[in-house]
Amino acid sequence: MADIIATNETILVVGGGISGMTAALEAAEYGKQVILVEKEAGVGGRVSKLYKYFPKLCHPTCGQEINQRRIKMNPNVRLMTMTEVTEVSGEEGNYSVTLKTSPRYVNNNCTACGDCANAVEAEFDDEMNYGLGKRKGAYLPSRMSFPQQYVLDPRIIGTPDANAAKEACKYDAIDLDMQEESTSITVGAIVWATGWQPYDANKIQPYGYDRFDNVITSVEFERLMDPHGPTGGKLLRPSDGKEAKNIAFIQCAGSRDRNHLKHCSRICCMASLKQTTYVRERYGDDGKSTIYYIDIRAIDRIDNFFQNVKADETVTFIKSKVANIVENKENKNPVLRGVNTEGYDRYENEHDLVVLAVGMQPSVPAGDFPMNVVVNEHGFIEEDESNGGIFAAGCSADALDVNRAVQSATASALRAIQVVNRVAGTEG
Amino acid sequence: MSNLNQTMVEKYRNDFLNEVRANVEEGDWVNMCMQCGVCAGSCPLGPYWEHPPQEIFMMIRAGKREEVLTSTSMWMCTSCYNCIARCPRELPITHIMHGLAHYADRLGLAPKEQPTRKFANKFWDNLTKKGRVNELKLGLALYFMNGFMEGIKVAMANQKLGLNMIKTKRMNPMEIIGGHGVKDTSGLHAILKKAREIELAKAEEFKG
Amino acid sequence: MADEMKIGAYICKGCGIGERLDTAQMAQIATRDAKAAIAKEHEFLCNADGIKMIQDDIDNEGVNRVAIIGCSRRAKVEAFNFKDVAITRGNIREGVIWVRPDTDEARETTQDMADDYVRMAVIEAKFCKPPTPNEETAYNRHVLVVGGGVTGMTAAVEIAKAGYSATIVEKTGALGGAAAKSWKRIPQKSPYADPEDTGVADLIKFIEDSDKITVHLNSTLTKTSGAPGRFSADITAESGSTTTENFGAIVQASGYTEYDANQLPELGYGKSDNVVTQAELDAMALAADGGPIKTKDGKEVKSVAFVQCAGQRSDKEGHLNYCSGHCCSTSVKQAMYFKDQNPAIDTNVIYTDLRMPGAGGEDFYRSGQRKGVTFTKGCVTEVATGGSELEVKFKDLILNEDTSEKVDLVVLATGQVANSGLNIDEVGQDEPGEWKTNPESVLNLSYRQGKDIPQLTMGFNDSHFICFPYETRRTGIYTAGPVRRPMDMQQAMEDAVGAAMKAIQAVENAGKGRAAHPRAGDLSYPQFRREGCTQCKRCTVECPFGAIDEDEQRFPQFNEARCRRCGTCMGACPVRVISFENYSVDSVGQQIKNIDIPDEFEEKPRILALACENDAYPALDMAAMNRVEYSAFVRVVPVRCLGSVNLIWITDALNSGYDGAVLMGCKKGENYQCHFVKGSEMASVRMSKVDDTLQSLSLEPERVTTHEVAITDIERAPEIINEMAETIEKIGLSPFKF
Amino acid sequence: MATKEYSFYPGCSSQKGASGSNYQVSVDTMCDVLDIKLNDIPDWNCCSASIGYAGGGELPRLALSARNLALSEQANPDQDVVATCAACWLATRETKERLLDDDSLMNETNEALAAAGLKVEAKQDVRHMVEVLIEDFGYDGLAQHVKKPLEGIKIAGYVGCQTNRPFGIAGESFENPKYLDKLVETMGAEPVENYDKKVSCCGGALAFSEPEKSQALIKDIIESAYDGGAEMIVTPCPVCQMNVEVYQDQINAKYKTKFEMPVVYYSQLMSVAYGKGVQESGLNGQVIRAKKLEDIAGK
Repeated sequence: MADIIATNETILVVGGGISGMTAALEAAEYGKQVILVEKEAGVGGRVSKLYKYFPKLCHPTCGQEINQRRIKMNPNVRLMTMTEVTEVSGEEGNYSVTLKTSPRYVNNNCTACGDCANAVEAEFDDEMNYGLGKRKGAYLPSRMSFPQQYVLDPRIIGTPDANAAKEACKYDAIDLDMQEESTSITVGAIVWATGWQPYDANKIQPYGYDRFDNVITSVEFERLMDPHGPTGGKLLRPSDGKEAKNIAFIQCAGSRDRNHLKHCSRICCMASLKQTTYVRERYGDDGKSTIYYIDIRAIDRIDNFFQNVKADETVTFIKSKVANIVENKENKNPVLRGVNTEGYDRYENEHDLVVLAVGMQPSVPAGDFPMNVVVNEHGFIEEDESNGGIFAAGCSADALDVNRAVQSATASALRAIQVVNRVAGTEG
Repeated sequence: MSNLNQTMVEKYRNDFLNEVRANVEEGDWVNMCMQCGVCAGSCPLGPYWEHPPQEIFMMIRAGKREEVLTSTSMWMCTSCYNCIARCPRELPITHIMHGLAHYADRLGLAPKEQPTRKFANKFWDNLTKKGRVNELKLGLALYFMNGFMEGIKVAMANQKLGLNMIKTKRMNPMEIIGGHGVKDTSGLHAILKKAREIELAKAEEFKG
Repeated sequence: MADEMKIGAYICKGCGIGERLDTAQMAQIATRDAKAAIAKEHEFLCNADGIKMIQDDIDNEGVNRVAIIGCSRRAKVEAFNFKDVAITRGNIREGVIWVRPDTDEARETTQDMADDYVRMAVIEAKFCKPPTPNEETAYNRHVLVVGGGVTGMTAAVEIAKAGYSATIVEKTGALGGAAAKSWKRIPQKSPYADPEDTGVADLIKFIEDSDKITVHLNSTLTKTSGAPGRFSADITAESGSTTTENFGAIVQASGYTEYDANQLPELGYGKSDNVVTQAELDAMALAADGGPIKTKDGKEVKSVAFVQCAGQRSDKEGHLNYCSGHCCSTSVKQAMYFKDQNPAIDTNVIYTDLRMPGAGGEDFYRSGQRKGVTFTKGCVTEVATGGSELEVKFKDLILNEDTSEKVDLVVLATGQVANSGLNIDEVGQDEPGEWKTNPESVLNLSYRQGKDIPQLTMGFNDSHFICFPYETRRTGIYTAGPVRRPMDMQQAMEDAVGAAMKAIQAVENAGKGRAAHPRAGDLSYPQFRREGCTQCKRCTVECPFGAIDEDEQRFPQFNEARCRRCGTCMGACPVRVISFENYSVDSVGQQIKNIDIPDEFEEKPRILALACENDAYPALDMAAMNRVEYSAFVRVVPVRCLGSVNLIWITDALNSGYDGAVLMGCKKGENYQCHFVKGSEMASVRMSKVDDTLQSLSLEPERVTTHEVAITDIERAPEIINEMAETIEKIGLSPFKF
Repeated sequence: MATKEYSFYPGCSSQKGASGSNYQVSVDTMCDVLDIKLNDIPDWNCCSASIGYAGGGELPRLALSARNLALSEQANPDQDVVATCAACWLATRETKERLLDDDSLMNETNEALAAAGLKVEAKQDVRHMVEVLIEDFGYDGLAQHVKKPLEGIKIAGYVGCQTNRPFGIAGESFENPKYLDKLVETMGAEPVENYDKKVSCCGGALAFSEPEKSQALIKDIIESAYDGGAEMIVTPCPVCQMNVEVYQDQINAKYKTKFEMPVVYYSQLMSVAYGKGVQESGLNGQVIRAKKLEDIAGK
């Protein structure tokens, strides 16, 4: 990585999800030098695993294609994948940052021809599908992967598979001797966009995610609809691969709950409303969706999306935090127990499949930031003078939907630009 | 209407929420409920609740004093702590239910014939008398709490149970005379008396 | 760079291409048929050695047009990145060998396919000049901010902090907008427990102290014209005096007007002074200055009910059919005004869904409850104003009963109505030379398509794109705050920063003649042969970005800095006088014409596929990665947007013996996904006219089809091609084979 | 000198001739093997369980447990307070935490205790015997003493409520705690996997006042143990033990069931596995004899 040119007029963007890409691109298209680091093998982040966006029901890959082209076309952006920030020191206008790059075992010669994957035997859980499917030990993380370069799973290094892959490659693209590299760079400002992860559903014990096959999470449900997903786009339930037609959506699964995440994750209501349209998309009037909620938070003008879903007679709303789930031993159907608090009705409802609308947890645990920033009790970075030239973007700053995350990222790009412009003395 | 009840009605007029906050164990928490109903769904005796906890909280906010305090609902609590464990807002629901029951009983509004109300009182009297529970007397008291004839019936119904317990040395007929207790009963009673006084004084001072 | 064109064609043999195809023959075709000066094969074109080979030819042989024949234009872009030359790509990997079976029967047709892609790439190169920025670029670091509320002030401050200057035009007599009339704001910092100072004073102070920000109060825009880098705005004061200033970009922060509560008589507004809106309550609190809040008749308020969604989230005539987002938090804030001053005051919030999202929202909600604010899930039906107290009648949705509450004061959470000016879909523009300022308009743009920014929905000037909230249909003009979408102050302030970012970016782009999103950095721009123009106006009307005006003689006036390079004008022009240096009627048309059309006896039909480069084309690429097969008879040409497709391409294709054509564009309609807004819409309208052409050639209508293809349609996109192949098999080859 | 000493709060049911006296017998035996010394809190009083609330207000009830803590601090300072009864443990630990959490409550309580010349600091940890076993000895440590593995017995671990909520043991989940199952395994017997009534309520004190309602709950608890193939139920709580064991004939009479499910304490399993006899293991205290255990104990 010797060829990285970075100065205190350079902006470092940490995280290659939609927020990080946006911040990097807005700054670069303005004319700044940007280094974009992503710890995974490619950019795209959380949204690249979604089937559709609310409320437009368009496909995230569409915007991803545009953003990836923007990166390809823009000489100001230097993308470093499989890279993490390990240390940050210095102050606004002059940070020295240590980066750790894990070996990809594949170099730029890779043409993404796929011969290595064919040669490799070993299979592992597919991260792209939250482990619902398998992928090879040499793999292209997704069809949209950028950089369009294969990766070798470190677990095959030292096994015959590794050599098989190397031999299969005609372009000398596989380098089994790659080592972890550490790089030190100087930058003037940092945009922190490490995003979020789904809350660990195993911790929501009353819902038995760890005990019942047919209780899954909302992010997993997105993969079921995806044509590249583990079921090729069919709504098949895990226990028996049968079509799930009567689906329960449980809101605030891990959010607004002192036992889990105290904050409201904002996106989950809209996500579940959106997912009821998936059920309709697949089954028409034969599908049945039931949403168990505390408050439906379909904010501002997208409230009309909620109104439309409400008008759909295949969708039922029950104001209730489900008390617990038990499994019908005969058919493995989850049975939901609780009370509808709008007029006290006790229910015991059986469904084919339960989708937990899991909450948004900041990817970086409060204690683990490699730099000093003000973090609130929920783990989000607060806007604060003392953060100096470090600015949070997207879901590092708050639980945000995609639109607001990109807004936040655009704003953080300006804040970073203000810093490096001061450094450059070009502020007027 | 009991004098105490009279005073309270006058003192809080129609601000039942504040009356609860002042006089009921953990009553301050009532307002933190967000009506998710997880408590109602989690209670083992749920189906027997005329008004489940979260509804009671709503009724308190709505000022339904009479309906709440005369309800049998709070007396359904088995102290299983399911509601507390699951409440997303950290409400000590079990304690609030105990507190409401206690307050209702103090005011003389609790349903006289509610069996748990009777038993809970017997239990308290039994344990405070000597500082330790006398299971035999408690058992008998329980049988006879609905009057002598009723008591005989219940006792007969439970005869086998009683004999079993005696046979396995898990009940001692001799407990009827003397039985277990603490040595320093006077000290214990002094403590309880003082605690009571402090509690009432505190409720007096409450200022929203 | 050299004026004389010199095309180099470079054919890659890697990724199995060498094994599957006769690349030597392809090299020959490149030089012999397509007239490339140089044609070279390489074992592995994208590696260092291959790149060097090409660079050497550029440096030493004077090659200035490079045709890369290998993988898709979406692959290895970083590698094939040569300065100051035009680059085209012939897609024989994803486009040919990956979608064709490796069998003897298939070999010939697969080779034909590859040969044609060589021809097309080289011909395209021939008609692509390396773009150079147009001369009329203007650089102006001065940004116009319309509106002096918190959003506008924040935008100006952030612009100044970035080193640019800003001018705020505010129609009222003071800065601060709605916030200045508020006592406190919803907290923006952890622990999100108490209302905060509005921060208005600090903003005003910064503005007063800054030498980069000027303010025009009691002023409006009476005319705004020009383009990014050279906007000119007439700023007219109440007095009537007008100053004209030039700007590089514009931020529109014209804010909102509170919904007119007089439309809610059932809620007692107008009948009793003690029924007020949230804005009015904040004014009362401001007056009370921390002391007890008093009703109009001077009585201290002892009990207050907040009615959420008053005239909102409702289909009733005159109501708002949306949620204003901030009102729940605002009511909690206002309830705290009372509780913090005197805990004994009874404050009840009556809501249907309590909407306080995010980390701060839930904390603030809890804080409100802790302070004793009560919340009732209910629907308010009426506020009775007869008695001494107000009676709020509502259905308690939890206790499931109709009930009522007596209070001293009722606060209605009415919503935000965007100050977005004219709806230009309803109010047309004055004819050229007949300009009239419209007092209803915010910007009074002189743009041919209308005086304000097109509205998206519900009167808001929002972007239509989830991934691109600052996508604007008026390049260099960015809306921020409640005019874009209903929002609270924190969001509005952040929104202002984002808009400021886009504004200074537009300034820089305009200065360098670069396109803005989504073709960011593109230097090409529409060039127009005036003498050929018939003044049909189609380009002016169809441009999704209102970039084209009309001059006095009704000729189109292209404003390059407003243009987003989608080519819709090029597709619209019936006389084909509009083109880009690197994308023109010819650069595509000649590719179509120059493929090899086998005569009818060969039984080899030809299908033209025009695919949107952002969705359909990637979908075909990914299909290839999955090795989905499709017909060897298709020739796929990526287009910037289906809107850029000129009918001539189809007619030429049919005339020159193609047997069918498929057009693949983005979703259109209300939830359109076309990133050039109307492109696919326009295309489908134009294609409806193609039937006439087909009739005139006495060809079957099935030979030309238009489809909406999403980037995820990896199975469907190939199917569309195969279906056309089947259709042709059914109806037979075209008679136009020569 | 014993390996471990604790300040012991026996609780009413453990007393001679009381409903949990056989529990106490087996606890003594178990502690003997593990070389645990239990120092009784002198003159301890009832905790009022969680049913004293009708007569006793908040502070009086807290004062009861506070008195025990105060006495413990006097007699057995720097020892953890250990209880075997779930209710005792819960009431005492709750009191400790609430006093430490709320200064005014602490002051008021001490004001009350002062009436008997007592003072409480509530510094000692308050633990359930099972916690002591798991945390201070560990499953391996407990396994070391096994002489007669309880082979071939399938046992349902019925955790119940108050040893599980709100505090719980060894950081296990409220919905599916595994410590009893692990103990059962450690003693060489076979636990019932996913026993789904593991943590449901037996009615607690309402077994007395609301027998019908409670017995309906108890019926499900036993039924699902049978469904899981259990031959006996093991529990850490005297209320659970009594409720689930002694009403079985009444339930049989009412629901026409044929329940005869022994319900024993973990300490009884351990005493037997540790090679002790029927008496020492308190098995003679079973209303429904645990024959399989008696056989092993008899060998």
